[in-house]
Amino acid sequence: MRDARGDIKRPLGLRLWLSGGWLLLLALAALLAPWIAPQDPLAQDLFTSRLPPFWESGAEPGFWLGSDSLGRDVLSRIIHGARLALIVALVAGTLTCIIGTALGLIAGYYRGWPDRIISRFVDIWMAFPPVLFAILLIAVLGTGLTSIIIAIVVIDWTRFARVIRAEAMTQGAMDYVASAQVAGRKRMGTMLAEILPNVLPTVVALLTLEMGIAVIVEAILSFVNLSISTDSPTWGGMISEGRTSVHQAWWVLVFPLITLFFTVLSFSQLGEGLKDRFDPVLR
Amino acid sequence: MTLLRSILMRLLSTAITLFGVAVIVFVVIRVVPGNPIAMMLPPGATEADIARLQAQYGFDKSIFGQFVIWLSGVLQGDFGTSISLRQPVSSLVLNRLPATLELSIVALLIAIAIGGTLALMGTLRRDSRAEGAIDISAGMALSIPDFLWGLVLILLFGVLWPVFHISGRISPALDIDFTTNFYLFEALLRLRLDVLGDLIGHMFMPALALAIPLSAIIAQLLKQSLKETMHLDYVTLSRTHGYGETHVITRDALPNAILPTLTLVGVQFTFLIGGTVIIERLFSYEGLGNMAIDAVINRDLPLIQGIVILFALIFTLVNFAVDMLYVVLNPRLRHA
Amino acid sequence: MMYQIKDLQLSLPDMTRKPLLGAAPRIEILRGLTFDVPQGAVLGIVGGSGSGKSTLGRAMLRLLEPTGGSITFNGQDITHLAEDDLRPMRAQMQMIFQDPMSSLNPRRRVGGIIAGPLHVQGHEGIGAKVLEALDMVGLPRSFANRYPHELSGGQRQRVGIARAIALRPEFILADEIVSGLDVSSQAQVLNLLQELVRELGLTLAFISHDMSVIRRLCDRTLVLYRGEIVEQGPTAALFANPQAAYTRDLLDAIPLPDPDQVWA
Amino acid sequence: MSAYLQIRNLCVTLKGGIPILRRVSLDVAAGQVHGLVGESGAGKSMIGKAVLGTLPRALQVTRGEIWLDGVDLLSLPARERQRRIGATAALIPQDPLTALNPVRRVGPQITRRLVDILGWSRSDAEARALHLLEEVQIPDPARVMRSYPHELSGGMRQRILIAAAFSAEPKLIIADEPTTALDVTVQKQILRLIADMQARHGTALLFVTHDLGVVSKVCDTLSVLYAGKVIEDARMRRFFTRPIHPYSRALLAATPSYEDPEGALTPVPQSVIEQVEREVQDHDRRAAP
Repeated sequence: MRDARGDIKRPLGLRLWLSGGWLLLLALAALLAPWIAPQDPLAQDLFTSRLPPFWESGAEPGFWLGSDSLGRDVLSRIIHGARLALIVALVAGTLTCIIGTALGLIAGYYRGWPDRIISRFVDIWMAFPPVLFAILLIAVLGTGLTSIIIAIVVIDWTRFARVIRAEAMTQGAMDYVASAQVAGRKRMGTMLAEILPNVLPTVVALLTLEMGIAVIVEAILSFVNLSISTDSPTWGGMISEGRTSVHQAWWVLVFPLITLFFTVLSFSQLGEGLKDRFDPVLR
Repeated sequence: MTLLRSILMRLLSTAITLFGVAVIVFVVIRVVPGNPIAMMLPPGATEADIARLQAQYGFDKSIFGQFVIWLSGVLQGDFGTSISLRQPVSSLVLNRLPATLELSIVALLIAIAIGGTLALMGTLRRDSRAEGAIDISAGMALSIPDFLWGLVLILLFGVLWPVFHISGRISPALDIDFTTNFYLFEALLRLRLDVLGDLIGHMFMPALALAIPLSAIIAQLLKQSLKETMHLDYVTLSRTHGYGETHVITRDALPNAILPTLTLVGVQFTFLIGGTVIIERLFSYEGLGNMAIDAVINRDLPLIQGIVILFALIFTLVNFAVDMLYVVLNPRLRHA
Repeated sequence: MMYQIKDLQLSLPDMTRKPLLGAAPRIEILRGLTFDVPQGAVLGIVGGSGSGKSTLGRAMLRLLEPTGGSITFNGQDITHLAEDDLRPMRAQMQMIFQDPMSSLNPRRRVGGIIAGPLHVQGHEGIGAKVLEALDMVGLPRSFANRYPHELSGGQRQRVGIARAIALRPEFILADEIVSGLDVSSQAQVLNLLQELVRELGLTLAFISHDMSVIRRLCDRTLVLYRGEIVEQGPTAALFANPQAAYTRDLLDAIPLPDPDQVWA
Repeated sequence: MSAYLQIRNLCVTLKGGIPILRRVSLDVAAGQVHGLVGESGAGKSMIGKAVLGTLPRALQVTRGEIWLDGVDLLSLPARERQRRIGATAALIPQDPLTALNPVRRVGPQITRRLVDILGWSRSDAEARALHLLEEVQIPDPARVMRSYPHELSGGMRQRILIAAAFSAEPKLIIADEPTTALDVTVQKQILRLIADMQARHGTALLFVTHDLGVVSKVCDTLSVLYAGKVIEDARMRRFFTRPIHPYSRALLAATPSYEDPEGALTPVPQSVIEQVEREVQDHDRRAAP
């Protein structure tokens, strides 16, 4: 597997630059949102409703990407929406990663009863449709940022646990683990010092993938009106509105969709790129 | 003997999993704030009315007591009564199930067709630019979830080039009375090509949206597995016998390379079925998933429970079927 | 005596035949082995695939727990010792593995790999000891900064040896360490091992399927066949006058690089 | 034309121009066994792969001729070349565990090429397979034909592969390290079987191995390779008694032999390696236009 991947010549640098660049841009937009957004994202004005983007006739200056049916500026809402998207991505992604990786490592390396318990929970979790599970949890926890983050962590830890468990099992069968035992290393030490570095590239790739997924989950929850309160702009909420008026004002759907699309793509490509770039074994 | 034993073990494990799902969903939804009974009564209902209904739905008992009642009902095939729709959960759910099943299976077939073709093409042209292109596009396709693909498809085929229906399952104007809810299957059997065309026109986009990530996964895994198999000695031997490249890939490498792909595709197929929840919502397709979201919004506890359990049952059945298929295709296990 | 092994038995559960309820049937890998390893000896353990030679090696280092019999190391019974109690003794018993690709952590540099056991056993002046170990196995000191995949097969196996001797153990087990190597690297590794045994006064158990290599290196030999010792004794005597039929088969089957060998 | 296989100036390079085989020439006559010896990476397996048209995709033949039974394979179009190879040559592979398709029964794996490629009738092919399985001393061949590979031992599978290799009476058989994966006692049986079958059928045999002991048991002639260049061509007995090239002498000195335990085991000395490296460079310089 490694050899085959090593043979494929990929434009590693380009991939990292493009995905990293987009995410950096987004991060800057999120940080500086109040200063760079051309309009107030919440300001409604029926006189400016459904303005098309700047290159079409009937566009108005200041509404570069047009406006929605309530006259709110699409570009400003996208910029403000980046705040929520990135917070969810970073916090939920990291927490999910830490919990899932820890459980996966323990199950895969210690085996025995810890493995049986963790694997049973993974089985049960895998029997839930994740989107339905998320909606259900939000219904229980109530809408809001914390609820979204909790829901993502509760649902998606299995993604890490499953993959890392399998990798830890493979690594655990290697002789360098037996060698650490011969040297007298404790089991916990072997897990952290020998196994963890070997699964780390996978963890990194999964982590950035999970960040993209977190953004999507937030969008899906906004789409079914279960994210956070309606007065903060979210990409999912914009898409939901855009979906209903797609024939009258396509731009309300298209621009947040493109943003979401590139963000999710960048997160996953960033992870793959980092994995290939910084794995000494692959080079 | 071993086969029978492993089947029994699997059934036992499935039962434990389903029980776990039931417990979790039962506990979780009973923590939902808000009184579902209060929502279904007209304003001005008396305390006594509420209490009467509470008793009728068993909400006056402890969670454990409710669970015992519910479970004994389930074991007799009774999943309770929907609060919002006031019909038995089992008939509601079974009416919607065919729509979701048809959508999932069509999506699976599309995914296998696209993914399999790409994998074979990539293997035939391995170590070339064409393979690189397949790798990169598959890598991107699978990192974008079905929800986004659905929106992209709506823009492409619903707005830019409106050839497909963007919502619903069937055009209401069509003159046909179905005896089952398997519309696609029935239209096919009754050779109603007009109806079939209309159904496919509705189903195409949601099914493709669900299929794209899975097809990318199939393309990647199967190609990987094929390439590894192509290095094995028996494939080399077959080449030296004078067989052409296409024959070697499809006849010699493929039957063996499918096995590792199969297990992973099983899990991925359950993810696809899970994806129908939001995709059905997006395309206003009248399946289980769409009903599930309404049930959550309406706090319809018995209905949520029934749907979640049904999904869990489908998932475990899919995994079971995949395992059986694996045994059938692998002579090493068949005779063990 | 460095090792005294009495009636050593080891069986593993056969999970493929596990009944629905109850324990899986066990496969007997080692069926009652009795032998000693004297201080300073070089013991060859030879046998075909499935003879249990690797399992024996791992039991001697207590990577596996025997199901019967006893293992005494330096006068202490280690048969069922817990890992915590074994830990201090590990400094005295080290192992070199068959496949250096699997036994050297791919994400550590050579220096870190050799330093690992020294850290664990709480040594001081680790940097100097690592360089010394590299010197002893004839690798340039600059190799400390390389990753295992940047080395050749013979060089990787030397790193494995360096890691084992860095602790200055009394006993080393070498499990098929030259079977993956070309003859020229094999000759280098064998010569190196011979030198180290002499210089450090090591006791060595050398597992191999290759009678020619055993003959070259070992002063005592033990022949395993399906988990049992069929013959043991001084190497010269065993080769000159093999007693067991299996030993004779093994010797007869070796293709010597000699066109006049009668290979009937 | 006396030799079944004649290789002339065969050059194989990695895409990008790194040479893997450097103008290799050799002959294998009917009824003869020719050994290809060298350390890993010397390119000995690549010669066999080049002849059989199974080189990895990253490698390509850049020049040279491969005459198999009077036809220059490299002058044929690809499809016809592969058919020609299928009809006149056969391979005994290294690893019996991966050389039989695990999802198919053994019988069809032996017979299907006879039917598909050579146009035999099914019953003829089956009779032939049964006969050959008896010839390689497999007990109850009819039952073995119906088994799956995983039901058979490694030695048994290697016997089946030998039978399959001889099934179409090939002119040339290439054996690529056929006993490396086997125990030494099984190796002896298999080597003898290959030698017997080869002698009985009068096939030319190209035998790839890293083991000089094995060479001395089965080969009539041999080529020693280093970095894709033939360092020495010799008749077998002469090679072991009077090796000419210093590298050949060094290889022999590094091979352990239990008959002479006290004799020093000498790794290939640095001076010899430098000498061969120089020769390879000179060779490349002369070959360059």
